[in-house]
Amino acid sequence: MAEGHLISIGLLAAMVVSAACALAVKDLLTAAALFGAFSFLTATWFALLGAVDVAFTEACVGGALTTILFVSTAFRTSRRFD
Amino acid sequence: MRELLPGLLVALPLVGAALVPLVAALFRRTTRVAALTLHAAIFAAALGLFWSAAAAGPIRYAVGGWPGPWGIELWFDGLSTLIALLVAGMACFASFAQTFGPDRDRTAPASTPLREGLLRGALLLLVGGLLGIVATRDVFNLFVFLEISSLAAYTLVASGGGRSTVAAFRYLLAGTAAGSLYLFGVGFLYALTGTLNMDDLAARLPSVEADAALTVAVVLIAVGLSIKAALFPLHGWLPDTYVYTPTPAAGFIAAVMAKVSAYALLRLLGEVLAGTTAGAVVLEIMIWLGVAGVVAGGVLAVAQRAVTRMLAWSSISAMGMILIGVGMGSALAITGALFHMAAHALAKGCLFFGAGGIRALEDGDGVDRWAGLGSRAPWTLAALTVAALSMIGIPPTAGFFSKYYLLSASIAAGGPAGIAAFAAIILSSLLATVYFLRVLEAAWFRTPGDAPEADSERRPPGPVLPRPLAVPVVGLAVLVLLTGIFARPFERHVLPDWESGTARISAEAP
Amino acid sequence: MTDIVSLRPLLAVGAGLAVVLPILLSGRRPALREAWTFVAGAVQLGAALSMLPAAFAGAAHVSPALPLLPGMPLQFRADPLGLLFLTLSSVLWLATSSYSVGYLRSLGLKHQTGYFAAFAAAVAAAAGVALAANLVTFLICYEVLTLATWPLVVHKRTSGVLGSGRSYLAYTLIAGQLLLGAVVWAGTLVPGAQFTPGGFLAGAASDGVLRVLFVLLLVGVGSKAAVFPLHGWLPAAMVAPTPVSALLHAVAVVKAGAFGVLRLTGWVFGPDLMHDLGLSLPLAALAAGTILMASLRALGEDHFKRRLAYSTVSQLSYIVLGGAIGTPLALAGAAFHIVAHGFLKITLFFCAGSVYAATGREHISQLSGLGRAMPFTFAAFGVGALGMAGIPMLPGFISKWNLALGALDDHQVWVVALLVVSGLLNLAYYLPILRIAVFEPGDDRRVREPSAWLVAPPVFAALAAIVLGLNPDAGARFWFLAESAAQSVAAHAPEFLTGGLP
Amino acid sequence: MGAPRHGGTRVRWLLGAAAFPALFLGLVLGMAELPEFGDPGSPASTHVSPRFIEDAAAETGAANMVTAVLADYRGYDTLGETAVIFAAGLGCLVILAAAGGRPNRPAAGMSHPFGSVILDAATRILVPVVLLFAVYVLIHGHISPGGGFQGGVLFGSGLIMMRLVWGPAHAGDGQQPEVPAFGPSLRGSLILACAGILGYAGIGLAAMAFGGEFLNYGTLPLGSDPAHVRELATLGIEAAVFLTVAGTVGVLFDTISIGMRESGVPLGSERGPRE
Amino acid sequence: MTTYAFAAALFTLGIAGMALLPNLLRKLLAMNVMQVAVIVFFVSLAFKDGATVPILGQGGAPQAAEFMNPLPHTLMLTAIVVSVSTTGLALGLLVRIRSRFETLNERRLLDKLR
Repeated sequence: MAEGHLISIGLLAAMVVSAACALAVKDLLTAAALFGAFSFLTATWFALLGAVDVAFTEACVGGALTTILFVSTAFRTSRRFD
Repeated sequence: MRELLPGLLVALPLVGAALVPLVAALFRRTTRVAALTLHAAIFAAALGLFWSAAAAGPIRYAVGGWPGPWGIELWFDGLSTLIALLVAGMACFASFAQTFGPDRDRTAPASTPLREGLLRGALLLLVGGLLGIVATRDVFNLFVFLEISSLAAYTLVASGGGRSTVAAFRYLLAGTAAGSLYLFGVGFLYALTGTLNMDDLAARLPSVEADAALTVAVVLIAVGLSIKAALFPLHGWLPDTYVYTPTPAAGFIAAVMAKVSAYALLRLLGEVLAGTTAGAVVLEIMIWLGVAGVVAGGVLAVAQRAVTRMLAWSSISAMGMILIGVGMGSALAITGALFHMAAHALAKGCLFFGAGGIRALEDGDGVDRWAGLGSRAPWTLAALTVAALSMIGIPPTAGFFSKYYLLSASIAAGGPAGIAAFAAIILSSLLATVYFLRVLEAAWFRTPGDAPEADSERRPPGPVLPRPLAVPVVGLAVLVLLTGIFARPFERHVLPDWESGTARISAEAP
Repeated sequence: MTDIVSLRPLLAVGAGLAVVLPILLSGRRPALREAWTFVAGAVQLGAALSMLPAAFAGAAHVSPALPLLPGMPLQFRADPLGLLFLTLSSVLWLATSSYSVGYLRSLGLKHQTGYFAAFAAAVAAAAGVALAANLVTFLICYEVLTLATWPLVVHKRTSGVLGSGRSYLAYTLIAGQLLLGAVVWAGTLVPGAQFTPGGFLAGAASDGVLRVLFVLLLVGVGSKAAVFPLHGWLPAAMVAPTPVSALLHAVAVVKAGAFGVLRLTGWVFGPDLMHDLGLSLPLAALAAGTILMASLRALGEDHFKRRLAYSTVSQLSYIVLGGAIGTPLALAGAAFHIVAHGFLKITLFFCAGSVYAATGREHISQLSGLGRAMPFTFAAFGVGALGMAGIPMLPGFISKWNLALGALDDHQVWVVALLVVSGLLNLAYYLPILRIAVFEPGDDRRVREPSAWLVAPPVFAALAAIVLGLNPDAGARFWFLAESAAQSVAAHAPEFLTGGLP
Repeated sequence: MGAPRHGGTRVRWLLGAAAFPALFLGLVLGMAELPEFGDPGSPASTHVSPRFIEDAAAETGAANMVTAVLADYRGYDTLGETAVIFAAGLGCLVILAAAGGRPNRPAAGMSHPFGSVILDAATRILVPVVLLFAVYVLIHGHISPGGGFQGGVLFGSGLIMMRLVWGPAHAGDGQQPEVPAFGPSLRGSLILACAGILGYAGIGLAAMAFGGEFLNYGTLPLGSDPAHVRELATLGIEAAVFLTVAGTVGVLFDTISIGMRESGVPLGSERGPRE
Repeated sequence: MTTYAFAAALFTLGIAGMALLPNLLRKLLAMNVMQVAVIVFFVSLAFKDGATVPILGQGGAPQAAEFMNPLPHTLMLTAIVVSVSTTGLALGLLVRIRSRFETLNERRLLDKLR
């Protein structure tokens, strides 16, 4: 996997885009969803780079758990960012 | 015994942090005695380590049996054992103060045995985190324990309910940003040298030619730790945090939290990265930031009406002074910085316990709340007076000597930075005189009657501070006096001899 | 000057401090509390007198060096100048203590325990300043003196008094911090910063640095010595009870400042370094300005104690003037003036206090007719007033005479003129007080002398002044101490000093 | 770094427009001089890590080098890590649950079961698999990717799934606390978390008791072959981490989403006084 | 080099978001992005051309060049756990702030605090 490999760069770019969108969007649930996507993209990129343990952890800890917590906070507070 | 102590020092707080909440959850009884004995045991371990490090030289302890760059090492020399002693000692006082629970502090939510157990667990965790930072010889391990202490601190800050939750969140943001910056810096260092052990780093760094990368690494680490050490431009989180934290935790956090980060800065910039050109430049900048911090802290402290907020700003001024010492790097300057760390920790802890208690019981934080307290509780107020005098730097107390060392170090350093530091320290003592004597004058010489809106019946008669706070206040004041009176023996035997104590300090030190 | 290592200097300084706690603890038994004060006074005086023989023989008691800072121990040395000040403050402390007992009882002031404790601490600090062997010890005792006298100045605790307390602190603590900076600076230039006759800073740094250092040190000690720009706090401190004013003026605070100036000019810089740096003349001019300005200001002052305060401001500048001139005679005169002014000014203050205690009047215009009603008080006042003016047969004359001779040795003729003018000014603002009190008809007959406690101290002080006037070497041989102190400095300043001692 | 002053948004955006590109440029300039991405000769790949790669299996008996480094070479880091997540659990309890937390707005959705047949059936099948997989991940931590953390989180997410679908099973009628269908109450989760930390530190102290340094598994008397002993000890601490993580995930979810309180009283029903 | 640059970009995005976004919850999201950025940077340090996953297969004695560097992976496991812990605690705080002050907008909060 040469460094300039298309998939790696593509994934990285997707990560940055999803992160930027997650921060820009006004609705909390959409932001949580986008952030989940960002985490899973990162997990995939880790797997691509051979960091399987980190990918596993990032997927379930970063992706699933954080997103669940954000969504539940959305339910506890209000969906719109004020 | 010498080889057991390091393990105990780092294990006991974490075991305690799990044990105390467990006992509270299972048996629903107060865990006051259990927590206090644990803190005493930790202090004993720290004292033992200090004694054996002083007597038989630094202790290198490979955790898990793996030495050197592979495993994580703990390193106990004069410097780290001193700070460990300070942290463990203040923790005992803080644990004793924790019985000043929410039942007495009207601002905090109601207390139950479980909540008390959890708060005691959080304090033990905070102490464990700080001792971990002080003991470790591994830069990544330092990050882990930085995060432990920070999380425990956010919990303690937020336990005040209401406004303290907002202060805790802003502290969390600042702390996590600091942690990430530091980690990024560690990443750069790892990329350049391949190791995480401080001694190994110090050995391999001079041979690294990638100057730009090294500079970025040093700057990232310095900025990260400076945020935690509340160095001047990065101190935004400190005032609200110290003011809204409940009293028992505020006394401890105000006394030692920022200082442990200053210790980390000293260890990393003063020793590990001392060989690099970027390190020297950052130290020089730190002197100037310290000078700005000292002046800004003092000026804003004078401008405050509330006593605790005034104390918070005076902490920023004190941290500025400590970092001036760290920045100069000469043996005299570092001795002054360490002496000031000790003196300020004791005095500021005493003042925060006192001021917090008075604020809670007199339900008001203004200077006039202190009017007439001198006559009601002379011994408690005498203790607070001693602590205030130490902050100003009046001779018999420890503050005078630490300022003396810093002043002579800044003259010895010379140059524009030296002169600026000299002037800033003098100015800060003047400002400290103004804002501390204003409080003392109210306490001793003003009767409650002529305090503007104080109506006497709202003021409960009887002692000013309840026992859980009065004991730490008086105890710490006695320590301030002892450190002051026995300043020279304290300086010669307790403070580490910077030159020989560690690998290397910046070359041009006189 | 051989050194005898002994504990007596520590005893002299420690006596006052050791008593502070017992006084605080014996709050409810006034008799015991005053007993503690007198015990401490006696111990301090005893220690001082016991060290005198050694000083007469040219030796000096030195306390063992207590570890304090690297290279700078906490050390006390009873050299002639230090002993002179120590003996004076011990004697006057006893007088003031007995006076305070009477004064506080007659006026029934509250917080007496705090008063006596602070008083003991203040005098102990003054003893420390007197015997300090190096700059750091001097600085420590100096700051403790400031803090110990603060509660005394704000004793009455009204908001007005607190205001003047704040101004007192503003002057003295700011000066204290500058002094701290200067002492640290000197400490780094010359490790140890030990007081050595003839100064230890010669050649320690460039002229410019030494001049800045001199200004910093001068501001530090000068503020307590009430030199012109920094004298504001002294009149404001008159709100304190009279015994405190007596303490401030005669016994400890202001004396410590003047003593500090002498140490600075004689034992830190030394006369010839002062002349080389061209600092003598400006300092002398400053002193002269203070003398004249304070005397004129005193003329226009109707408040009794505030007029005495301005007279102190001007009298102290004689000492500063002596230090500035630097010739042995001038130094001896200045040193002796510490004693002369001590005895004379305390007499005047005791009289003012007695008048206030007996009649509650504080203004000179209200004193008419009191002369006849309180003969002893005003007789003592007369002695004090004349002594201040420098009339022969009283100590004031001896110090002014020597100051004049010393100035002539250094060809400073204008100093003689200054002394004459200031003597006249003294008469101008003291004699009217006597005239109003004795010759103007008084309105009420009932006024009588206050209790014995309040009359004895001024009479004793006046008699002591007369004895000192006649034979300056009476009692503790103050003149010999002043002379040997000046000689020790002169021995190290050979060439420019021509005048020998009589 | 804290919230910027009360200044207008314009000032903040201007400040940002200048500072952050500078930060990015600085980082990139520094990164330019770092060893090339993926270069096998870089210091990181040649100085400390070769030993982990070559000797991990022999010294610690773990095929998965990451777990070997995680649990054995740098076991102290992982203890710290466990303490970090324990601190988060403690914090949430103090802030939200223990007595102080009286949310005065009923939590929407989360605390009431979804209750649809399909979800109910799917959960009945999925949850046991997830929990079993979690234990598998724990046990095979030192052979295949995974370990204490991943297992703990999986176990926790299994619990969360149940909470989401079935909700706290029999909503207590105010007196006796709500006990979820399966899985610990708040107090139970806390005890689980504490047990994990105590287990981990206990193993470390046991190593000291047998004469080694803290966390030096080699000295434990679990058999003759040191690699095998270390492997067993690694499994022990992975289990301890599993407990803490599972407990804390439970605490985090319960306090934040359901807003369960220490006494387990159903929330939102009574209007807590505003402190 | 470009991989590192992406890490730097994410980091800057995160820090900028934390400082500039007015809503506390969005600041928290930005904080997470910042922490992930550091993790991406570390993992990219671990990569070796021509090396496989750092788990021992059945092959002969392991050679350093054959496997990727496991140390950064270990460190990043810790970093991920730290980030989720901090986020969990922060969310707890935000729920509490929201229930107490009814807003998560920074400026309105500061007004209520004054």
